[in-house]
Amino acid sequence: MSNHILPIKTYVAVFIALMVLLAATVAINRVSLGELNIVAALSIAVVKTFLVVLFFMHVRYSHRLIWIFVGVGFYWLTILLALSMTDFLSRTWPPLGR
Amino acid sequence: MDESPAMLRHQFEDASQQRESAVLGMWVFLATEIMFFGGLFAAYTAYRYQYGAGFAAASHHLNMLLGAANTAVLLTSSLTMALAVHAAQVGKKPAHIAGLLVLTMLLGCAFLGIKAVEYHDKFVHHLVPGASFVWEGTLTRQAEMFYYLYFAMTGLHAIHMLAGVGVVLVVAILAARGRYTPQYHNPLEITGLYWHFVDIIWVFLFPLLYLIA
Amino acid sequence: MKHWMGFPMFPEQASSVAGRVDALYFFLVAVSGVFAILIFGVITVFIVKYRRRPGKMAVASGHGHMWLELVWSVVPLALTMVMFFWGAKLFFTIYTAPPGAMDVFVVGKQWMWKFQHPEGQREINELHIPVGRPIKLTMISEDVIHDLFVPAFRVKNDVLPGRYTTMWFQATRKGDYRLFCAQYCGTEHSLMTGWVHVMDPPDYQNWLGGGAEAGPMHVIGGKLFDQLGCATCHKNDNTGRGPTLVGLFGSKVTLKSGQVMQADEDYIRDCITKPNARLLPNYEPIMPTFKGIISEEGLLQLIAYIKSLTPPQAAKTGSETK
Amino acid sequence: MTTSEPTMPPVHYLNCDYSIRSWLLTQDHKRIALLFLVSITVFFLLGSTYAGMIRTELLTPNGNVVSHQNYNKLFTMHGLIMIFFFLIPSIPTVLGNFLIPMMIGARDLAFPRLNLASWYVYTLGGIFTITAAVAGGVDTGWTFYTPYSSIYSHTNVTTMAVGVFITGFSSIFTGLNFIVTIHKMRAPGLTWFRLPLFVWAIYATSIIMVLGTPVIAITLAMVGLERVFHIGIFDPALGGDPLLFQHLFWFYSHPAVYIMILPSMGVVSELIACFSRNRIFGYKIVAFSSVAIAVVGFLVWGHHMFVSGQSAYAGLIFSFLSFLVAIPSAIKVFNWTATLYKGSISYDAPMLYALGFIGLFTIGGVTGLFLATLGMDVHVHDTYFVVAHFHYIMVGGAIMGYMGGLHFWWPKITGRLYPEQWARLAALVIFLGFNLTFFPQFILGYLGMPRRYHTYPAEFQVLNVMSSAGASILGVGYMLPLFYLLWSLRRGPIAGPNPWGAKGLEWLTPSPPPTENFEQTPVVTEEAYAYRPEENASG
Repeated sequence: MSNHILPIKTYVAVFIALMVLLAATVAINRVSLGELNIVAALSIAVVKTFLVVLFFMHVRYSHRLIWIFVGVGFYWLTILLALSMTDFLSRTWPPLGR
Repeated sequence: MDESPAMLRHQFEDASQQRESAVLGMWVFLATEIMFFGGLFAAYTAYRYQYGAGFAAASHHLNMLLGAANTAVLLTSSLTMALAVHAAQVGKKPAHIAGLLVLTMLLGCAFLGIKAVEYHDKFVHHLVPGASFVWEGTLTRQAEMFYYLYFAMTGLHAIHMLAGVGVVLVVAILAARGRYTPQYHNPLEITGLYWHFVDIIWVFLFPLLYLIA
Repeated sequence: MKHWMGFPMFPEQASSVAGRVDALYFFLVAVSGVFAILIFGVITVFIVKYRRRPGKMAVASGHGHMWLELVWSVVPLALTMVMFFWGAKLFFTIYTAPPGAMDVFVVGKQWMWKFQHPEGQREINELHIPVGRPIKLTMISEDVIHDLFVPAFRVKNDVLPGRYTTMWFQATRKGDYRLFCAQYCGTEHSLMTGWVHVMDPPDYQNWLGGGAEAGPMHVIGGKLFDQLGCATCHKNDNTGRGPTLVGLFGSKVTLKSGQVMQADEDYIRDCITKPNARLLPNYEPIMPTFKGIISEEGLLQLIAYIKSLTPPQAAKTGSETK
Repeated sequence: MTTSEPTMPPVHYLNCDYSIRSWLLTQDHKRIALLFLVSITVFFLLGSTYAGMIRTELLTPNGNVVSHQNYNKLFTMHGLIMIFFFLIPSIPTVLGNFLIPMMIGARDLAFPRLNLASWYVYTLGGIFTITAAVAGGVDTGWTFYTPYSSIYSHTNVTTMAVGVFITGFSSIFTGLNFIVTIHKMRAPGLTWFRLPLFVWAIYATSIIMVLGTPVIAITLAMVGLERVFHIGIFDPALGGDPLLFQHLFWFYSHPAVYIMILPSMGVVSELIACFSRNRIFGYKIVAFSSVAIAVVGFLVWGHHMFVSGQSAYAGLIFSFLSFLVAIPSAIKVFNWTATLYKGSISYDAPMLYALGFIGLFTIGGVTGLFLATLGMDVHVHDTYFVVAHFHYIMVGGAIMGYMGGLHFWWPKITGRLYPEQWARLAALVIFLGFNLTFFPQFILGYLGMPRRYHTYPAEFQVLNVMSSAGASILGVGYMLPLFYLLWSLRRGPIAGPNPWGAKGLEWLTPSPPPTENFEQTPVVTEEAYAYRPEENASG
């Protein structure tokens, strides 16, 4: 974990990118894409998260251990969502067997 | 070592061990926080899958502009927070660091203010789940579930914001007293991590709640 | 109960799956037993043989052996996979009712079981069924979660509020068997028990003939249908403000949202209790909700009536006994 | 062992300050461990009292001791207190707190104030629980299933939920502290593969605490909100889905079983190694299996819901994953057994507990396979088979490990030895009493006796009487250590730094240790459990 110091212009650039992405989210929402709307909105949110985590939170310049714990948090959330959805998604499937 | 020994707690060997522990501790805590919100995200996912139409209808009653404005406010506050940490890293004057923190705090308060306006609006329009919930249209139950999740998720987020504003206030006072130097600014750094995290939660709440096409 | 030296050891086998469940049970007991005895035996030998004695030092067992670790990882894994597939296959059988099963409808409430036969007979905490015939239970709760459990049949399933669950069994022996509520449901949970009476088919027919002044379930449901005024909109010739219900049951329905749903018991129940969640194209959302107006039994009777509007050969799931 | 008579160190963490303030505001991990020891013992006695009343009631099938509702409250309070206020904190907060810094050669945990806060938070949660109990108890079952808990129960569900919610944060604080401490505070030379296996086990446990606990916290918060404001996130009458509650509940509560058992596995590794004078066979595999259990343990919760109305397809997935989690547990048992091979085994009380653990855990583990098998679970689900299974894991496993560890490190904690013969007797009584209590329940379960039944059909009485008889023996077994351990505080022989001749950094300091644990930070040059250094040197 180095005490890496980023130049101010990096912070500003990230901030501008975040604002552009915010505008993009709102803009895309105006267009009706059906199921793709949510995909697009969440993809943008993920990109924003990456920007904040990597630069504002300095993870890009942190020890690998920090990377692991960042990953672990999101991975466990995925477990919770994915495995509980196995139930909700498949409840109306045709019955097993025969 | 050049750190002030008063800042080094007895269980640590040196300042870098102390700093790394503090940062790791905060990240572990944030992993906990992800799962804390995770329960609500799971509920949201399950119900949105089942009640898509009702969620969309209910979402239209949220003020998308206010939501977007709040996102912008929070992202800006993240910038000022990052700059405050940066200022401490490069050894700016205490007033400079404290100023950025106060700015962060004010932006946080602005967020909460806008949120309060929205909440008030929902109260006025009887969109608070419970006995007083009134829904003009079909799919009442689904809309109520949406608003329940809306209040639960944004409410939990707002509680985190309130806590964040409080902590930033304390850190700002300490910063103004010149406690943070390029060698030692652990409390400031981990407060920053927390602040950014709360920001990220909102980055997801905004599209999930406000932008249901 | 099979006994051993006066102790009850084993429940009666009285359904078509009981023997298969018990076979799996014995397999599991055997595997567990072999492993347990192996481990206990080896430990006993070691702690006796290598007990601490003066002047005798331990000989370090080294850093482990890869092949040994592999063997005792892979062998249990293989055995558990046998358990998984065997258990899953049996679960398919227990889970999926055979076509042509006889329907019985179950409503659970704190703290009693209410059963209703398609012929109209109702009973509380007792269930009369014929031997040798698959019985499909369609179950719902009026309040909290219950669970219908018949140990002699080796089946159980939770009974949920707001949604039908099903289970089935085929009794193979005449007799009286206990039924329990297996999901904790409040103060008198342990009193929510009863009996399943398995009878010879002729006896069952006699028993059926004994009661039910009101007639079969679908007839009661038809009366309810008229009383509630459903027929003013849902006309059989499809000229009403609502869609006709003739031929609905078992068909595929395309909703306004584009979603395609199978018109099963749950679908019909949802249409009655939350009509606006199931809007159809070409129809106005004018149907009021009947939630709280019709009891769970009434809903089951209405469903029986709506089912009876579909010719038996067209229905894919469930079946009438007449 | 030393030949000269051991003496007490003149100044140690216990006698450095006697004021109450010095205890209540202490940041010393060792003193906080003792605070926890006292607290969890109080809750253990409370939970045991409930258990005793349950078994008394079940002596007869007619329910003639307490009312239906009081019986329901008994098993609910028994479960809640034993799980949230005894089993989950037991080994981590007492032995973990005391030992982790010493085992890794640190002066304290990374965050001593957070550690103290953890005890206060636990105590606050405990106060809510006691309040709920005194105000009339809770009758929902420890599982809080909705809609019973959220709408139908008229008992103190909200107070209790608040208690569990708060206590959850104690768990999170403790877990977080251990994770950071183990990552960042290890002594020079102490690499991951030189750590005692207890440290690995506590690390894996901490991961579960940190990632699982928040989910139950938010879930119980939602139940509380539903009760107070009548909004229906889980209420089917208002569009909610009660199965969502079960998913969220078991997402934590299944891994919580591993919070209880993993630390015991860690203790058992230490005990087996010390009392057979051998390095743990397959050290790395045992270490990794702890982490594997922690990770895979999060993927299996749906096996609590095979007959709940959950989709059968989800059931298939969860059944498959449940079998996978059995493998690392089995591997541990095999490796412990192999460790005994060619050892120099002594039968001191901690070792008896460790051997008891292996036996009972094996039975608990293999019966878990029955429950993971879909077609089998349908019959035994929610019967006494399940009750027996999880008591074999939690009492036969977790508590045996806790007792073994408490005896093993008692000389380190107090500086005095417990009376060995009494301790062996107690271990034996507990083992026998336990089996008599819970083995008949497997048979009861297969016969079809549902759990949580106040009254039951008469044909189940014989087995229930056996079980209650066993419980009385078990009760005596648990009382014995309470007396002789207290006795040993004043009268026990002076232990000296290392009465067992054990390896590990904690045995290098005096007993009881000084506040700073070590005079100088130790430097580690060898692997854990180097009971035969010359063997290791040669290969």
